[in-house]
Amino acid sequence: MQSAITSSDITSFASLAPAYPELLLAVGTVVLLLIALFWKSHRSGVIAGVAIVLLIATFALLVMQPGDAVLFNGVFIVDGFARYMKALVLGGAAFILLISLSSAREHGLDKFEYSILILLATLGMMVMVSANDLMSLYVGLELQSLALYVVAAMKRDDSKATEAGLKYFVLGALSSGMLLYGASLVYGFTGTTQIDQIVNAITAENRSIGLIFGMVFLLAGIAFKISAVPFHMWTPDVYEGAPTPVTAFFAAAPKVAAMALFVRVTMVSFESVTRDWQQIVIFLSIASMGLAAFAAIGQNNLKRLMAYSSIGHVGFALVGLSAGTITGAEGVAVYMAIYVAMTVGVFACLLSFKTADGSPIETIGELAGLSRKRPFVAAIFAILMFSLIGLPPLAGFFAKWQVFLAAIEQGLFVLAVIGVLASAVSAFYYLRIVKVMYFDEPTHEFAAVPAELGAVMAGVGFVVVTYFVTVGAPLTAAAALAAGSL
Amino acid sequence: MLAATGIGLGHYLAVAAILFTIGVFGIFLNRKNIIVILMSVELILLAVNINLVAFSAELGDLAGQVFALMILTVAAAEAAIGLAILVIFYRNRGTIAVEDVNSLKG
Amino acid sequence: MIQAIVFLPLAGALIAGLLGRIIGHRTSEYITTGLLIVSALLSWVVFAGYWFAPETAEGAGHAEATKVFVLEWIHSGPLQLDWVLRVDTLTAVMLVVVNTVSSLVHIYSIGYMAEDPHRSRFFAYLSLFTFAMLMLVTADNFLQMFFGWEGVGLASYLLIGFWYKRPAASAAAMKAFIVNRVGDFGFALGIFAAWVVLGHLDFDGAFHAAEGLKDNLPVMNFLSWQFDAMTVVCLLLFMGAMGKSAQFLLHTWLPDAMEGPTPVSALIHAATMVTAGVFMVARLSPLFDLSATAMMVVMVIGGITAFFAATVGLVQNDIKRVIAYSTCSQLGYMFVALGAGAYSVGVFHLFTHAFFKALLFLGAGSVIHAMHHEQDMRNMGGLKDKIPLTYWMMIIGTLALTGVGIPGTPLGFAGFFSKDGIIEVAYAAGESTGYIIFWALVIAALFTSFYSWRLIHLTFHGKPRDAAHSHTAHPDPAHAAAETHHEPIDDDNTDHAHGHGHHGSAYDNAHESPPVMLVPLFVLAIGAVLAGVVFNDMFFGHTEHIEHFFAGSLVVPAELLDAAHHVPLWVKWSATVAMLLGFGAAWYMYMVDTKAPQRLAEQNPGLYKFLLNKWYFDELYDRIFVQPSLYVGNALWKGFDDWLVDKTITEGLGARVRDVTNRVVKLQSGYLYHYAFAMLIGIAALLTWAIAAGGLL
Amino acid sequence: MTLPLFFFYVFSVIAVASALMVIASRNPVHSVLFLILTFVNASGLFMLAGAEFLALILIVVYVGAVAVLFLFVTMMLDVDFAEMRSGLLQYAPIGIVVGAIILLELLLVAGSFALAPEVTAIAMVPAPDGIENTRALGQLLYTRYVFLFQGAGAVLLVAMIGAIVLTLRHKTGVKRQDVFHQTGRSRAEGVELVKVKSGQGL
Amino acid sequence: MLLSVITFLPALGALVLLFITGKGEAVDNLSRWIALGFTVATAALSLWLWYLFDPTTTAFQFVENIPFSDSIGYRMGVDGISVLFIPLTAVLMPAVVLTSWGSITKRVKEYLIVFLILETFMIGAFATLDLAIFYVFFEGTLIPMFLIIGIWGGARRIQATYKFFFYSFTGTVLMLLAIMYMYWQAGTLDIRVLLDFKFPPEVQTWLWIGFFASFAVKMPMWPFHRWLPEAHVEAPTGGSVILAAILLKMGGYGFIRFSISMFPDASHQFSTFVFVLSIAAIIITSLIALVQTDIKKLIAYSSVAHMGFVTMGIFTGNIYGIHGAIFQMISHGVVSAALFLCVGVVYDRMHTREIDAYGGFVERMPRYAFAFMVFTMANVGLPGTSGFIGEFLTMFAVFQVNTWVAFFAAFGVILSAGYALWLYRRVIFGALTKESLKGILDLDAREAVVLVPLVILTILFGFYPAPILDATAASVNLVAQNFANAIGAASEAAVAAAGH
Repeated sequence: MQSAITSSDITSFASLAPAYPELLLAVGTVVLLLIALFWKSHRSGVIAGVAIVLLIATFALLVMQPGDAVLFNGVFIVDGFARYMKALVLGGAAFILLISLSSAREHGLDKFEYSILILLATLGMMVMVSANDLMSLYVGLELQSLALYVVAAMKRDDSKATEAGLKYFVLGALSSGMLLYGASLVYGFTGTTQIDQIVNAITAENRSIGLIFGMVFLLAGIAFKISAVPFHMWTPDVYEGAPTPVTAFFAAAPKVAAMALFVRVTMVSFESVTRDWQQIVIFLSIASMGLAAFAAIGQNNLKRLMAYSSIGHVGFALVGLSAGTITGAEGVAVYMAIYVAMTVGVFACLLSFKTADGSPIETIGELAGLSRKRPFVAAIFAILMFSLIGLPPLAGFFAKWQVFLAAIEQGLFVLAVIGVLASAVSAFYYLRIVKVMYFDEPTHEFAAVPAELGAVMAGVGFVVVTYFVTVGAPLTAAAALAAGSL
Repeated sequence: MLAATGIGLGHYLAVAAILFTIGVFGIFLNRKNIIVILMSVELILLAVNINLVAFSAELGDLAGQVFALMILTVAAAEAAIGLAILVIFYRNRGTIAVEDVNSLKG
Repeated sequence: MIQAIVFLPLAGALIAGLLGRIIGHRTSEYITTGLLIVSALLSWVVFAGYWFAPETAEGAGHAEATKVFVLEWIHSGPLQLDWVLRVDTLTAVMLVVVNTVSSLVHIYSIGYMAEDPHRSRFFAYLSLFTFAMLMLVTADNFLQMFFGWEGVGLASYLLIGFWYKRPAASAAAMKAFIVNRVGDFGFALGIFAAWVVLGHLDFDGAFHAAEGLKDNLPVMNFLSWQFDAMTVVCLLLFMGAMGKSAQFLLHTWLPDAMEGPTPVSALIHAATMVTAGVFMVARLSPLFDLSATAMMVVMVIGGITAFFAATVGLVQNDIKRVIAYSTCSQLGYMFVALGAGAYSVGVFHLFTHAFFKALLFLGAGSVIHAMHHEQDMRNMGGLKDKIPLTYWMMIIGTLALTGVGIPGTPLGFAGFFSKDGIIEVAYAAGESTGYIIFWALVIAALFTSFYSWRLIHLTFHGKPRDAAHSHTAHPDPAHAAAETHHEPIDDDNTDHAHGHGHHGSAYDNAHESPPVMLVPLFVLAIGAVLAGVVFNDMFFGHTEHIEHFFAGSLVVPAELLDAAHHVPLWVKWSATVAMLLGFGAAWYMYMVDTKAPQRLAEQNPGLYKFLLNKWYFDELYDRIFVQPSLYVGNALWKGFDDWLVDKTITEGLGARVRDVTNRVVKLQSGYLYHYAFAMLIGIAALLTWAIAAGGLL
Repeated sequence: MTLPLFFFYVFSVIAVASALMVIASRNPVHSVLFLILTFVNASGLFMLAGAEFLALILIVVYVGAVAVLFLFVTMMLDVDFAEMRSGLLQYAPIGIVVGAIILLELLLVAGSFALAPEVTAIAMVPAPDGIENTRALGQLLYTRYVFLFQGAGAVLLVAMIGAIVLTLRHKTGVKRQDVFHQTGRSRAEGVELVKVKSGQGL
Repeated sequence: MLLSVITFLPALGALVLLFITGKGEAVDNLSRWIALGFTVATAALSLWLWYLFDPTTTAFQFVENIPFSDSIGYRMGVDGISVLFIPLTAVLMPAVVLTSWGSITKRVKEYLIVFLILETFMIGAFATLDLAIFYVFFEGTLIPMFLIIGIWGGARRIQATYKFFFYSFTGTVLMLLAIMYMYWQAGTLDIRVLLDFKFPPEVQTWLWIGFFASFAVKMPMWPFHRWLPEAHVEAPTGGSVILAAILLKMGGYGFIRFSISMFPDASHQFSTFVFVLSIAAIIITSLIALVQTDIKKLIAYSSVAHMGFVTMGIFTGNIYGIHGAIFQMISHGVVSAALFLCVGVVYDRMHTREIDAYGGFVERMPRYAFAFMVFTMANVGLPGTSGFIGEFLTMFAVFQVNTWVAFFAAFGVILSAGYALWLYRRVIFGALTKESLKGILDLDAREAVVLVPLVILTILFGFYPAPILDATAASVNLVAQNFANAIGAASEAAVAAAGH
């Protein structure tokens, strides 16, 4: 008995075309897993290399993908926005894998499972980004999260790493619960779980407490993933405790995916109650920018500092979203792209920071005089810090430009003023790093920088510095296209 | 339709709400044992499932039940991961008291 | 020609200043002096043109002044100012005065500064000063005049501070500049006001506009009050004149300026720069004429200055300071004339005064030169025989200054004509103010005569006192200060001073100055004797003659001059009588009963100290302006800038940020249940907010 | 009161009560047992709502696998519970206030829940008549929701890899049997020939 | 193309320097020569630009226009307001490079790179015709300056550079928001369009405040000036020169280009407020300068006072005021740069900035004393030096608007004489008694090459300001005209409203 509801719209392999990238990644991952299992003398580095190739292949497939489509009976969507965000996710994941190659051993990540889990997490993110249904949203989210819980705790003999994994897991589970509770309420109100259908059931008049509660819970669950205040508490601890390459991954890819989800849910599903979620996003944004700016000042651990930095940047990205307009979504898209690039660069630097005897540098104070000993790395890191502050002509400025532009268009002046003031405060801690590297006298020697890290740094540095003349215009155009497809 | 059985949607939602709250309470009032926290999470998920099943019945729509099925599956996987992490944490620290999980802070 | 007159000194200054060390001191001296002599001769040629101008029909009217365009200057919208050299009679008179005295001073300095290691610099400054002064007198607009005005201020600053090693010299230089700036403050505001009222900053335009306002004097809002516009303009401008001409309240810099080399005092602080104020008022006479109030103020200030400076001059011991106060006093006379409206008379006194006062200063310089840079008159005496030529020149100068002459006849020294003219004008100006000032001037004339002869007596007559006084206690409280009045002459001046530590040698070694110093004295003496007789008719003669001579370059009030010529006889004699009384008193006190001055001082200690300390103006200004400024500056710096803005606000903000940081960081306790709790509070808050703000409750 | 309603109350009261005991028990083993009780009662609630398959799955998967896993781990870690400090509830007042607010708000939702007006008519996947719940779900899962099904599979794969990578340890020093190695052993590996010079010893 | 070449030539120089490797004296000297070459070339081009500039038109010249997106475009062009700042910047840069021979011994190459980048930003800010790009260049200067003070500065450099950064940054970000709002109002950030775009008065008020926050800190206006003394004091000579000569001028340029041109109503409304702050700057900072013991601090405070004249002049809104403000900025650019260079000369020899440690330089350094005298007099505003004309015109302008302001401003002129001469007296005059000074040498050839042109410029512009005044006249006229029209229209509207 085949009815319309119980039939699939997948009739041939060709009809799967929009999902080829995911398919490639999934199949590739499983094949890689099997190879790794049965190839006795494997080296984890080779597996990681193959994984990078796989990610790049997926990226290529993604870019070559034909037009938009809704697949699998509406649970899966491919549109410009999804492609844009997936490209970011894949790029971020590939680069992070690349920069973690050289230091995998010391972080206890020299196991093939690491690469496999990263691939699976990436797959989960792609599912999230392409989710057009609360169920696929959830499955993708959990696929990503579970993999990340594991990699966070992967350095299993390290008590900090395991504690980080534990905290991330417990709080993540709680947030999943919230998200699901919200999803259930939304489902109950609208009778559907399909993201682009939900909007049809909601009008500004018929909105009820149940719906709004559902929305708030749903958004809170996603806010946890992008680590927006007050759902950010796990971030500093996990960033500090997890092995540095894992932290790098956390800071880059999952944020993009979750942010994509956040944008899609708010902009698509709850379009008719924009006023309601705007309030929430503004709150999250202000709280994130403010708290991160202040909290980061007190940090000495570089990874912890970057955790607060990433919280702050999420706050800034949300400034764009709070406009609730296409311009805002465009701003978020641009912001996330630049954020990912900067994060990759920052972590490439962090991973290269080692004393001459090879022990990793974790605190800011240990960077004293880096500019004397390793001028190249110091210069790149300083450029990135200035970019994170948002100083022109570096890329970070244009990211902020886009989101604040959107906020100003909607007359969100108070938010904008708070935002720029928060960025002034946040300059404090970024500058401290520059100060330590450039103004303080060196106290010890630094290890040389591995070639691939140097290449990544140089690339990121180049893009960040010349953003406006090189990638600025194309990226903005792509982001506009992506936001327009929502 | 739930109403046919004389049980209102509200009944289910109320039970789910209470279970959810208990689960949440379990997370932050518990200072003794992380396993209890994991159980609290299970309670929360159960509350969600009750919600979904109730809506599914009310709407006459199977999607809710599919959703609940997904949740059950994923929750099982999640429990496995959670317990694995807990085990390695215990191996490192020799304790699973919630209060001892605080070497990372600031 | 006029370009040559004005720019030759500049060329000299540049050559001596920039190339001085290459071409050598001697060459610099000759070049600058030579150029100035050329310039002086040319200015006499120009002057002669006006002197012997043929009687023409429009002789009494507004003759066109000669204007020479030099360079574009400030062009901004309607404001179009250029460098233009303007020559008319008034300018010509000033050209003569400036260039003559300046060239003589140059010559004199060749001798006077012979031992100084920085001579070329000195001559460069002198020429620079001359240039600035010439720019001032040839100005065709307010701003160019202001340029010259400040330019002479700069040169004066440089020259006063020429002996830069002496703290007193550089302090005096600074003081001169700053006090003059106070005057310039008014001058500048006056220029602005003139633009607002008249709409022109070039003289012709301004005068023309002023003429149009004659019948309907405008009112302007200045500092929130409504004033008569012309009064505001004139008083502000006059403030500049007060500063430059060392009038009462802004006079304090002039005596201190005597720290400079003596030729400088002769050139700047007697003959030329200080008279710039007089020149300015005369130049702007068409404007001043429109404001009775302003004229009144000019006259009153002039009268007070004349009297005040004369009183202070009575008791000064430094030979140059006496002459300086005398200058101050004489400038007061000039302003009285201007204030009364008799501009030509004021200019006349300016003209004569330049000769005899320069003569006196150069003579004093000669004395100082002879005495090896001793300036305290109490340490002199009996120099008549040592330096007879100088003595006689000084006598001529004194006779001219005190105004010796026979009223009613064309017999008299230069000062006689001009000064008596002023006194008569003051009387003729009438009304109570005029009479009071008349009497003030007469008394000042008495004092003038007294201190002038006192100077002569103390310096040249009697016995040498240098040895006698070197070890006895002195009643003068300013004795210690007087000790510093040695003009250093070369690098190791401290050694030099020690060399003269025993004053006994100063008199014995006194010698007559070289010819290069004496010749200028002779030339000036001729001027001091003849300037009055020859030029009386053009400045203070018949109205038609004056009008013809000045040809519209200043206002000639016919009625006033007529009245001045017809004052009662006792008025005409009053000055002469006062002069004689002063001479007599001086003779008695310093030649007959030499203990009398000391006795008098002891009997009236308060008055004596009051006068000796120059009415305590320096102390007063120090208390009122200098100290409070420094105090307020310090308070604003330490209190406002450093403490409030920096420590409290800026760094306080930083501290608050750190406080907040500490609290925020504490939130991150590391405990899972806190984290969960935070999430819970967050969700509760969001839920409540969402339904409350969404209007769903 | 209808019979279903009666059972609803029975199940729900027991479920709530045992849920409370889950978090309130001092002994985690008791907590697990209460959790099982909660699940069983919830299963009853599912049954009342007509979700038979889910109800049974809940028993089979949750009670049979997950809860037992909890129990197993609890016992394995063998924490000395007597030494466990009792929680210091310094934040309890605020916690209770916040919790109460949330509960009240959620109950408010439960009490006043309204469906969007027109949704009842257009259910996404209406429950088909005449087909038992299990079959209907199965048909859905393998056709319409095949993507989710595959996704869930991936999640389980991750869980498997994760659990292994985290907890599996190859202890060094433990002798294991390696058949291939043992049978492939050559003589050269087993015997070492030493040439001993006479009179010198080894 | 010329503008772009001038703007980016220094950056190219920085790029070239990046590829120089190695260490040691030879490399340092090579870097210096390369940097000198690039800055001199830039200076020459900028002078050529000045020469080619047509002063008779108010239109923007040398325009380049490459739109990037709908919001931002690469637009360059100069008019009378901006054209002079480019040669000013470019001409001072070789001087800065030349000072690096004497005063910079560590990390020479980096020093030059940072300065070259800074030059690009500064020139770019003056040359751009797009508000967003202006912001980019304007705020971009923070990075190099932060490093310059922080790396090559004095003992308290870190606090100084932090203060510099945070004051500027906080002010500037508020301007950013205003810029964004303007974009949404006008639909473009093309300055040419914005200049003709009439913002509603109530909008103007807020936009004005946004821009004011940025420029007031940059100028700096009292009481936002506190960063300046510290930054000046701690910065190396080159940093102080650029800070005083160019960076401060960006504030003034901004006020003219944006505040009064685009928001005339608000500017008029706030003019009294600005006057009060300007007077406070003139009087208060002059008084503070009187009591300074640190030579650089004194000059720094005097800069604040001089900038007071600039703001005062600008907000009169009339021709003379704006003309005077521009002139004052150019003149102060030359004079303050020269003063800091002079300080640098003795600092390189003595390594102290305490005034008390000096005295009697005229004895051994007559050439230096002469140069210092010229600049001191220009600082005092003596007629015949460039310092006079700006002060005169601004006071002249403000007298017509408000006599009280002119009165107090003129008062500041007295004070400026006080502190400047007091400084000169203590540093240059007096007997050379200190042992440490006995062996001090007069200006060497390199220092003379730096200072002589500045002496010439200072005096030349004092006597013949036409090159500056003529070049700016047409544009200034236009600005003043538009300002007057806007005020007129506003008051007419008010009258009309009152009539109803």
